[in-house]
Amino acid sequence: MKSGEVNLSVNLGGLELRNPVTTCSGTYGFGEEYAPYADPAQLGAIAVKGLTREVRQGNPMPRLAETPSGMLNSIGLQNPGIDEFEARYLPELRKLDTKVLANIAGNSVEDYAYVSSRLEEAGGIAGIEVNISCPNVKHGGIQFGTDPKMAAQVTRAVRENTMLPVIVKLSPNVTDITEIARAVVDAGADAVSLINTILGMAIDIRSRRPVLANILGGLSGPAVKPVALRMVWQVSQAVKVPVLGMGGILTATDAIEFMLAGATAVAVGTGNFVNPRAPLEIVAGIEEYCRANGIREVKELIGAAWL
Amino acid sequence: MKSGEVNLSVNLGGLELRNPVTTCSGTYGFGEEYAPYADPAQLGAIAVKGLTREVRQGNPMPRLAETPSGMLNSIGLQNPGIDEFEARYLPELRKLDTKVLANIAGNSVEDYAYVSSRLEEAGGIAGIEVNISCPNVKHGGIQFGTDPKMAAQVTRAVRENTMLPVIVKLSPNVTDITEIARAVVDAGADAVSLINTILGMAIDIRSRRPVLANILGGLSGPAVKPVALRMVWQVSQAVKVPVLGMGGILTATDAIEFMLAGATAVAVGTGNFVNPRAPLEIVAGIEEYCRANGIREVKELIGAAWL
Amino acid sequence: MAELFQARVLRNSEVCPGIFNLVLEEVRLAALAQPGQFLNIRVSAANSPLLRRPLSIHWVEEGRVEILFQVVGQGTEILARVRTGEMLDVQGPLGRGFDPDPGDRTPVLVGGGIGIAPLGFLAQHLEGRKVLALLGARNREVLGCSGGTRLDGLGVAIRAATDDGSLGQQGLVTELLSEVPANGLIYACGPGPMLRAVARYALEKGIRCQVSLEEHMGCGVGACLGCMCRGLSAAGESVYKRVCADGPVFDAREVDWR
Amino acid sequence: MAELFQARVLRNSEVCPGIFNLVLEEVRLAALAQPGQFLNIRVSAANSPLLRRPLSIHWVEEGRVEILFQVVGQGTEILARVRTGEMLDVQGPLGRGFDPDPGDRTPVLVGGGIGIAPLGFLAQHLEGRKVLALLGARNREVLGCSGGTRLDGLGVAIRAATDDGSLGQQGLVTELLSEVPANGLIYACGPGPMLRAVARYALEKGIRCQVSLEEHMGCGVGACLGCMCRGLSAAGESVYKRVCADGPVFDAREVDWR
Ligand SMILES: Cc1cc2nc3c(=O)[nH]c(=O)nc-3n(C[C@H](O)[C@H](O)[C@H](O)COP(=O)(O)OP(=O)(O)OC[C@H]3O[C@@H](n4cnc5c(N)ncnc54)[C@H](O)[C@@H]3O)c2cc1C
Ligand SMILES: Cc1cc2nc3c(=O)[nH]c(=O)nc-3n(C[C@H](O)[C@H](O)[C@H](O)COP(=O)(O)OP(=O)(O)OC[C@H]3O[C@@H](n4cnc5c(N)ncnc54)[C@H](O)[C@@H]3O)c2cc1C
Ligand SMILES: Cc1cc2nc3c(=O)[nH]c(=O)nc-3n(C[C@H](O)[C@H](O)[C@H](O)COP(=O)(O)O)c2cc1C
Ligand SMILES: Cc1cc2nc3c(=O)[nH]c(=O)nc-3n(C[C@H](O)[C@H](O)[C@H](O)COP(=O)(O)O)c2cc1C
Ligand code: FES
Ligand code: FES
Repeated sequence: MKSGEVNLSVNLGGLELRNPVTTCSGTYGFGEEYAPYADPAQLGAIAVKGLTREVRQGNPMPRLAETPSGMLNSIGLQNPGIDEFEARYLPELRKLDTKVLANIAGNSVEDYAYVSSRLEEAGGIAGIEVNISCPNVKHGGIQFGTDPKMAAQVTRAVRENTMLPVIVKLSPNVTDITEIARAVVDAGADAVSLINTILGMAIDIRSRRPVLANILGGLSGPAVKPVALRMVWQVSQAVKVPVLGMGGILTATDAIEFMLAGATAVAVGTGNFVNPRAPLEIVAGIEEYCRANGIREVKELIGAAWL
Repeated sequence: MKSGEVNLSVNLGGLELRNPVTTCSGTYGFGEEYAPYADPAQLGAIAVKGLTREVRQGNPMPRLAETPSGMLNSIGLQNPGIDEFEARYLPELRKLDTKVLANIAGNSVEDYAYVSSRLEEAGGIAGIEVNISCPNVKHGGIQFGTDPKMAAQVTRAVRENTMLPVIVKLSPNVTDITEIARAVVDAGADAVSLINTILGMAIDIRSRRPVLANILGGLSGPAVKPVALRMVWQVSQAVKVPVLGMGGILTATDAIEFMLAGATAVAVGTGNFVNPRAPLEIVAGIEEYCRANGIREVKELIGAAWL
Repeated sequence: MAELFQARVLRNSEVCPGIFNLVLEEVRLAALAQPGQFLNIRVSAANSPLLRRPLSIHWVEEGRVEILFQVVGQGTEILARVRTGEMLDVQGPLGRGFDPDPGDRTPVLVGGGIGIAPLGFLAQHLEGRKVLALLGARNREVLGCSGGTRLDGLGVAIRAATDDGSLGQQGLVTELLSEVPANGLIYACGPGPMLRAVARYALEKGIRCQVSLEEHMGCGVGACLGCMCRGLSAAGESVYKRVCADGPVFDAREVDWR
Repeated sequence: MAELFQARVLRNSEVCPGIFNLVLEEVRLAALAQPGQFLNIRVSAANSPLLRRPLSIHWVEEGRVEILFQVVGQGTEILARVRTGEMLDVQGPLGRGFDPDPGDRTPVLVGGGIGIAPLGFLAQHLEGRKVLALLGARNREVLGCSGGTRLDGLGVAIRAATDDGSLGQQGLVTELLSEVPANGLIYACGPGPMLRAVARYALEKGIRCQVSLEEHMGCGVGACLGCMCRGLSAAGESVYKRVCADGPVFDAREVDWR
């Protein structure tokens, strides 16, 4: 490393990332949509849209509503299913010079196990993010994420079916997120990611009906940042595994706040919609911050605000 | 009622309000601070700053941080205590031609009981809002609001010590807010109010320390509106008592959304800071909406989005 | 391929009450743009309003890209206050546009209200051909400033329908559909009910038809799956398609109109 | 009594890099305003930035109210773009200002940087009296455009200290405090450390002193208890006081400087 250079690499539960900036599942498609704006090869990793065993059509429209400094979505895990993912998307993903996190969900513990083993076999995936926190589906999803026992069960099933790093994605819609975090870590998670969206809704006063066809949706964007930051702060001090922090990150300042709160890496979600170059600008901004503050290793930022 | 006139009155758990617009405790001082901008006599009710048995100095400074479309506060229930409240503030409040809701908190069930009976005796208070959800104090506060048994215990204690309408204020920092709502209703609450602030934090990347001296604070303002609306929607359908809805209300449109979601009345909090005339404009806006839509009784709006 | 631009505002003028013509100087964007594509514009550097606003490309000339927009809410209100010389954060050009080569068919533009706007850019590509336009709007003024005047300037033959009869016949633009020749190719943009009626008519008569759909958008690039419309798969099944990336322009036969 | 105004912007000009002079036309506000009071300005109709920005009244003349502000963040950046003719949502005048009657004492204004701004309005009230001002700033230019020039125009005797020595002596304004006469009455506004040093000096020498404090604000009217400073109760105990409503101006003896 040359003098003045900053070492941006971090280790996220066995996953060596060239820098701590990744993207959020469901906001980054299958890695190609934002490639014209920011080369995925310059990011630590990318996470692709949530995958299930079967093809899913997702929820009826409308699925989006803008809110103050945020948005609600009720996509409902629309995805091509593991078969088509492997056949059509994975070959393209393999060509990208970056680590790919597959985000998985299911209706049952068996679904999670099945998709994990398929991904393990397929190759080309750097890690599995286990979504036990999707607020937009009837079965599984958020239920797995609010009950520590079920969360542990799902984690164990994935753990047993893959050698890949397992990152469990936690729901913010709980009284005590550290309880769930501890449960999934005890069950073998290599890292945890948080937060998924916060359950919310919007109403159209003209039609006098909920805006979203699904009634409830998940809140994301800068509006949720203070809540996400608090949960990263709590969880990173409660468990020994690294935390992938997300929720409202739009700028390098946001990302640095998450690292200082205890995140080992961060993910940009809704921020991509607002500024498609946000992930790259964040990498550059973190580097600049480190340089300006005489920090040689970005790792030093992790949890630096704890005391 | 003249033709074309709208009946704005609502009944909030025995409390007859001339219109459904009130103010949030802790954002409206003791009723005088905003009087130059909006005559309290034109509001359904006002809620005053949270009261405790003893004088409280509150938390150290800084106590505030602005966030995207919201703010964090960690005031920590600074208040003059029930004695000085009665001696100094209550006489002034009695002069206002509006219903006054006293908001109470305590370290123990006995504290709640004591303050309730004092307020009952003192007279001049229209109803008691029981804060079991303050995220900014070490003892009591949020603990009472996250455990259904403790929430019920506090409610019962207040219920037994006053004939006044009892409104229990719920915390959004729970997995299932309807569970707590049911518990306090079973314990005798005449109404519930929600939401209190969502636990959050902010970090200063220059000092690399949390912005708030208390580290964690409560998020309020438009950012939280989708979450508040969702909880009002859920709670109002889960319990039989009326709901006082709050969280991010700034305009008549916001307020109407809350009523359509199931709120019988609404409260303006952080919105006062942004627009001190917001409560009055909301009263006018609701009336106009009713008139434009041929609605003669504002009550018809309550829960109109349920189906 | 879409890019992000900091585009200089050359002019932003209210062409009739509530409708603005925004002219951007951005040579590269002008070179990339295809008729029917749209821009995703960040209206404010603040966190609220958060999302970009999708707006169709209305006109491209000499390195300048123009849009026509109607003020309907917070985002377009902010956009209306943008002034000459300011830089605007513009993403685009996005989406699949019209197929601007009608072959030997007669191009027929069908536009309703502000939906006329993107037909201007399309007509630029069709210059030299005999083009018919069936246009509908509230009144003469709105029809003109939504793009009608520009179509007229290009020599497009215009048949109009207005709500108040101030131009053409009184009524809906769909009442003019019988004027579409059998070998016509309809390019339609406008409110949902209009598009549905146009598409149904075309499908019934066996006339080729491309429609530009609208949906609220999250990303505008196909990543979020928030802007779906009901389309038909090759096998004729109803499937979701992304308005932003698979459209906004679809062949009427690709859409499930049920 | 404070009110809400939709005040017309007469002018908003950058008087030196990063410092703006905003002139509002609002006769009633001008009539109500007292030196040391502040305005709470809503910088955007959007939801973000959400809170109003507290800014001191710098000058009042012929129904016009002026402020001087430094661009330091998102809110002041937006305010810097406000243009002549726009209406601004202004709440005020707020807070307890300076006691502008020094009796038989010699008024001494002590200002640091943009903290000089409110001293202008105070000096207007002191016109006709012999006033001394001890002013500190980064350099000559900032000192002048933060209000120094205006004080000079009122005939105030100015002693300056600048970081770079471009005006007066090089160093801190607090190094000039020995110039305060024993019968002086200090009116101080500026950064926290400066105020503390001034207050300590005054308390030590038994010189009367009023200080204008700053704190982040929620409501600006005394309702939220977010802007507390450490004050002293009548009994000498340390108690929280509201900067917005009990201040922003306090007698140095009312503040707990420990
Ligand atoms: C592909 C495409 C092309 C368009 N081209 C034009 C055009 O050329 N001229 C024009 O005037 N309008 C056009 N629109 C509509 C335009 O995007 C909306 O009017 C605009 O987004 C409204 O924003 P607002 O903040 O003023 O309204 P608000 O109602 O306050 O917006 C709230 C949210 O809803 C979204 N929204 C509201 N209405 C629409 C809508 N009709 N379509 C999509 N999103 C909407 C906004 O983007 C925002 O996220 C187009 C829409 C699409 C999808
Ligand atoms: C009574 C009073 C009078 C003031 N008078 C002046 C004046 O005449 N000229 C001038 O240039 N500045 C003055 N200030 C400071 C001014 O309020 C802040 O510079 C301004 O609020 C910064 O806003 P921002 O959005 O640009 O900065 P940001 O840092 O982005 O603001 C973030 C948040 O912090 C608050 N904040 C940041 N800095 C301060 C500060 N120093 N004081 C209070 N709140 C702050 C903002 O209001 C906002 O809520 C005064 C402050 C107070 C309390
Ligand atoms: C449109 C959309 C779709 C999403 N889909 C998924 C998903 O498939 N799987 C998942 O784990 N999280 C999903 N999320 C949640 C995000 O990955 C992320 O946790 C959340 O949006 C908070 O981050 P942000 O505020 O940066 O967007 C989705 C979010 C959005 C906005
Ligand atoms: C500065 C501040 C102080 C508050 N103090 C109290 C309090 O004393 N008691 C209470 O029950 N809620 C208190 N709250 C919560 C509000 O009453 C309200 O529930 C919350 O702010 C959500 O509404 P809003 O978004 O409209 O502000 C306080 C909120 C703020 C912002
Ligand atoms: S707007 Fe995101 S997929 Fe179309
Ligand atoms: S800012 Fe609210 S009490 Fe001072």
